[in-house]
Amino acid sequence: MIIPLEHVLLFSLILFAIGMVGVLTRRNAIGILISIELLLNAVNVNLVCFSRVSEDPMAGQMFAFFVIALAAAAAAVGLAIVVAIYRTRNTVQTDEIQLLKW
Amino acid sequence: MPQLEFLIKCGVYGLMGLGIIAAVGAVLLPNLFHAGLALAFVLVTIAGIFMSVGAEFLGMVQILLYVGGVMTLIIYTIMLTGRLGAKDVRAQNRQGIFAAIAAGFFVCWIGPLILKTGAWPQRESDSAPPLLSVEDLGMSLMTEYVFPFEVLGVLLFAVLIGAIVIARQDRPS
Amino acid sequence: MDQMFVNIKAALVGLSDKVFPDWVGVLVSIAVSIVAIALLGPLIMMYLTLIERKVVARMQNRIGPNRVGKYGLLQPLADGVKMLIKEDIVPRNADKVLHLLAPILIVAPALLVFAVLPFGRNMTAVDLNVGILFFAAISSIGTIGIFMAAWGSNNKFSVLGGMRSVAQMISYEIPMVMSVVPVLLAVGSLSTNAIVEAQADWHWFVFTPWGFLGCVIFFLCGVAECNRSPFDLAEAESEIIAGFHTEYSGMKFALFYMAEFMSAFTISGMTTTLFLGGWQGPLLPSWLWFFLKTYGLIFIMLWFRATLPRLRVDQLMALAWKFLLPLSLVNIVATCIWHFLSDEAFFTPAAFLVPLALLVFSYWGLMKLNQPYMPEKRVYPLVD
Amino acid sequence: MFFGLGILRGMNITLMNFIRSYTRKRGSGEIGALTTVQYPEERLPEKEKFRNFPFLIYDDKPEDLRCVACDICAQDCPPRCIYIVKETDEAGKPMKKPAVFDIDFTVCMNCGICEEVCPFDAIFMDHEFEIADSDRHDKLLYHRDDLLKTNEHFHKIRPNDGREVDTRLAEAKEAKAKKDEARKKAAEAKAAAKAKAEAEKATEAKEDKPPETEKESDPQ
Amino acid sequence: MFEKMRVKTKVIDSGKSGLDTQTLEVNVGPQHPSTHGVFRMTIVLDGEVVKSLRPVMGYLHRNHEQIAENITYSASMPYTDRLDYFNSMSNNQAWAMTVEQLAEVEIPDRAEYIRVIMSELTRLVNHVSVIGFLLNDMGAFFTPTLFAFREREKVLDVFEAVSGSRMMCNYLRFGGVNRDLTDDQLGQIKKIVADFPAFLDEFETLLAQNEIVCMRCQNVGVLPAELAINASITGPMLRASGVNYDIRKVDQYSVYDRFEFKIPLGEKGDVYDRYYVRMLEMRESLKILNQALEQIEPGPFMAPKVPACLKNPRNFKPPVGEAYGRVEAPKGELGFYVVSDGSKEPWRYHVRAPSFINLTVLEAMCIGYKLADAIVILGSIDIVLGEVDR
Repeated sequence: MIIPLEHVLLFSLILFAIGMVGVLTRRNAIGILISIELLLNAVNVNLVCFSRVSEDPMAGQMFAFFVIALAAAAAAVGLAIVVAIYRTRNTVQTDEIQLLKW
Repeated sequence: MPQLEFLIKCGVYGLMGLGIIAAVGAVLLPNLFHAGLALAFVLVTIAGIFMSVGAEFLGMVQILLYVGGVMTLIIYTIMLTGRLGAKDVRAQNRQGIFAAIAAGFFVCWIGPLILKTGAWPQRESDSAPPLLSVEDLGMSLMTEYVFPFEVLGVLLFAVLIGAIVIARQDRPS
Repeated sequence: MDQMFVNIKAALVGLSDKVFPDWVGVLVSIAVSIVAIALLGPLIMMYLTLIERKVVARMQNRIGPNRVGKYGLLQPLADGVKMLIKEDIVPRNADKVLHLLAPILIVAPALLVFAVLPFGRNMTAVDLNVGILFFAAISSIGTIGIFMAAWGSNNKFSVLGGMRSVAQMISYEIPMVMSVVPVLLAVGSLSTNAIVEAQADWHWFVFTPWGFLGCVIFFLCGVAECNRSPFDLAEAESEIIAGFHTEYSGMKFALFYMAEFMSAFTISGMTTTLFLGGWQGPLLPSWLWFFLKTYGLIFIMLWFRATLPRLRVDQLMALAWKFLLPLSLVNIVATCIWHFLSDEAFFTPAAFLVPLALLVFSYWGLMKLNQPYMPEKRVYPLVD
Repeated sequence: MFFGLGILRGMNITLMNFIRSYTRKRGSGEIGALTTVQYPEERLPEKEKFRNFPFLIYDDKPEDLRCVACDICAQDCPPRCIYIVKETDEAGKPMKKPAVFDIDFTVCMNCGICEEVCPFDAIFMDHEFEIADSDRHDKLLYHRDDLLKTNEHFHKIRPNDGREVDTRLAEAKEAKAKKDEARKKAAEAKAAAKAKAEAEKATEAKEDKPPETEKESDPQ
Repeated sequence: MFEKMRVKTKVIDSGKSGLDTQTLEVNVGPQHPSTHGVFRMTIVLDGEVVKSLRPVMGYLHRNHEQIAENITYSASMPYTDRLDYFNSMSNNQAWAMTVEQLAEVEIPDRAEYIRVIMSELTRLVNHVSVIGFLLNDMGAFFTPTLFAFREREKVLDVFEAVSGSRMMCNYLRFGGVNRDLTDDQLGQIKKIVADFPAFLDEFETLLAQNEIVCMRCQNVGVLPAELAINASITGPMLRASGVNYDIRKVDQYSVYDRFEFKIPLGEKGDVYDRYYVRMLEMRESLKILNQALEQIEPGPFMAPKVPACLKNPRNFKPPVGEAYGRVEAPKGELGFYVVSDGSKEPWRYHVRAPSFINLTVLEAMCIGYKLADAIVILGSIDIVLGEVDR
């Protein structure tokens, strides 16, 4: 490994923290989705770096591969919902979408 | 070639630094379009880190899938939902302080844990495991991980149809 | 003669080894490759504009630029100077940041792809073993640049053009990647060098049925990817003025222009690598073969531009989703049959005919399915 | 019969044009030949009947130009771009020569009507078309001296028109000359007849009243 | 504290789906690469589909009819060249025929034949250029246009040799033509007519069966026959909708009754029919030209100045009355309506411009099609702004 494992883990930790802040503070639904992508990518970095140092390198990369695919799926459905909401509520601000049934 | 090692190390640390700055940008920028582009930059830096660690295939898939696919989706939605960057709309709600405290607590708790545990399964000492080539990934995908691969296929198919049905404009009902 | 450029590079590295410590040699070799590509890209682009104007002119019974320089050879320089002098206008309430970043984000991928093109025997800048995937990934980044250009210029026409061209780029990316899969099946590796080596002594993939169809699909999708002739919807002058680069002028517009022509070269280069045997060729040096084949394909692109009218938006999408994508999937099946039937000999007749029959049948079937787009025969009565 | 055939046939046409542009001679008018004429160096052959802006014609000296300032062309010119002022001799009597003859080339649409209606063959359409200029108002307003051109120039650009006009003028001159002599002869005959009549009257008057004869001087 | 955070939500009637891409009003023209001159269309787009289209004209209005009422009859002949500047010979012929009808002037046969030859040559030039521009709007980067212009140059050289100017011919006079056709000019015309079919075949193989052209043109901008008749459309557009109406056959004016030629009719009246009907019309014109070139024989090319009004061409005062002469111009029925009060200038002078009237159905044809189709449909109507705005 070119750089010691701890540094990469710290990097992904900070990335995860930033993503968490984003999810909690963003008012715009798409902003939240962007932060969720950040979280998933932080996790991916961990997986890949661990696969580099573990006995079974295949597991880490495969897991990261599946995480990327699923993130794409999540983003697709999430954004479809956002578009549907925008069409009916004419807004994507999360704190304006509170009624369970309209 | 220790000097080259040093150069690559600088490169990787540089990438990480840029990644963090871009991530902060993605979270805090008021104009959503700029936030989306900052996220694209984060994804490219992470692909760079993957490649520096030797997972070239994964880095390329990351760029192809994330930057090519998901980013386009995000920007399309931003364009469709139009009224972005409207100055009066506050981008962040008032939970800023609480979120910062929570994240800070999280980092201060986990960070030292990482640093304290010295004995990571360091295989570095004896022999660096052979770089995974695309053939091994392909073979394992088809042999060891074939079940999740097929389930993933079915799932993506369902997502495809679901997204279209949800976002369709001329709803028959 | 064949290894001319490789020897030059080796000499340079040797020169630096004499003076500097050994690790600097590695840096120098990287630097030489980078400088070569950084010069090659714009140079090719400049003279591609001239070649295009001369060839299209000859097809229209006129001569084309011959005033600036001997046969118009200095015309690209004149164009370059003109672009530099032109004032660079930014619309008032446009998004300055996006407006500035967009051309950069479109030119960078176009230039990056040169790294993976095998110009000659061991003359590939970076021999990645995920070469083709690198090509697909980098060419998908260009989409974001078009988004930024469309959204940054804050003008009705450019948003319309931006939406159209992004939809086109995405729907042609998938058949393009799918049409590369048969080559990977036949070669078994993603690296561009391995692909070219596998096509030694006339084993070019274009002579196999699936190879020919794959080449046609890949080339068509490539032409659509860089917004050229029959698919140049994004900058359809006759409709929305110039699509996403309406609000650009001066050097930024020249960057868009450069990106288009460089991606035209890379698409032709990649088609030669994948299907026409890259730099494989009997007598001439390897890099000359590569350039001959690539410029042959570029001639075809110019030929398209001089002859074919433009497709409409919905026909464009229909062609990609309902015609090219199913065809490329069937092409993968045909490659498996070919692989299964051909017992090591490249040109076994059985392995040639069965996939050919399958492909011709599927082509005919798809034509029947897309009936509304087929030209209908008309009878014109001549009455008194 | 299959989807791409029409496109291929169309592309074959442009390819043929591309190849023929090298094989066939430039400007030969065949299907594939090039048609470019490198303008400043090569020029298309000029047609005799080509008409561009008018010019006034004079035979030998620029002063006695054919135009007699009859103002017919000015009235008949559709866009009214000709302005004529007659020349007046010292006594203030207008002469048959234009002092001012302006044609505004920005207004003239070179339709050639002035050439047709001019009874004195004084104005013709020129072949000179490179008259672009920097200023519209005074540079392109041609005055009398800028419009003057010799008869040789007319013959050079329009040979058989020139010949035809010259023959017509020559006949007109002879006809006029003959008419003059006829008139002169008739005048002399009339004068002579009158003189004879005077003479007889004078003789018989002399017999009855001698002094009148000395007054009359014989008409020359 | 949390109360403040709660933002009142606005309930929107969810009947109208929130996200109908708001209709986009786009201004195509007057300064636009493909509107054949200064013509503006205000198009309301819903996404790509044209919702409504409002043509805006008048940018090239030069007060042609008022000018004609202040100058003499023969002085307005050069102005008719500027109406439809693509075919000045048929404009001249229409104006000459109107005044000859007013002043009952007989024209010698040779002048009639020269007029027929010249107007058929302009028909060739016009149709070829129109198809070139139509393909240019569809994106075929100037190749068909330049092929068309290569042939057009030859015909324009003949016009220049005969009349003195390539486009602004001003060649016809009341009672005949300005100058006679010399033999080598006739030879030149024979040569052009001889090798025109070869060019037409090349043009047809380039375009007629081209799949992209068919996809872009077939079933686009359909003009039903009865709408065409009600909107008094004339020319190739009318015949493309299947209505058999050609003034050369209806009026049998000039010497057209001595030639036998056919009239091509379309069936659906879409852009492809309008394109192909023009191709077939060109072949018919070639037939007429061949027959005319055989039947022409030497003779006077200008009527002897017998009738009272033509005694002295300068003060040509036609008798009081009105006249309407019409001609099958390449764009449709070009008519001149003139009312004379016996003086040197016409009292009332009006031009029935085919392009202007053919434009009225542009909106009816474009609704429901895409923006790219609207441009192609405009191209297929074949308008020239000089004639539309007069």
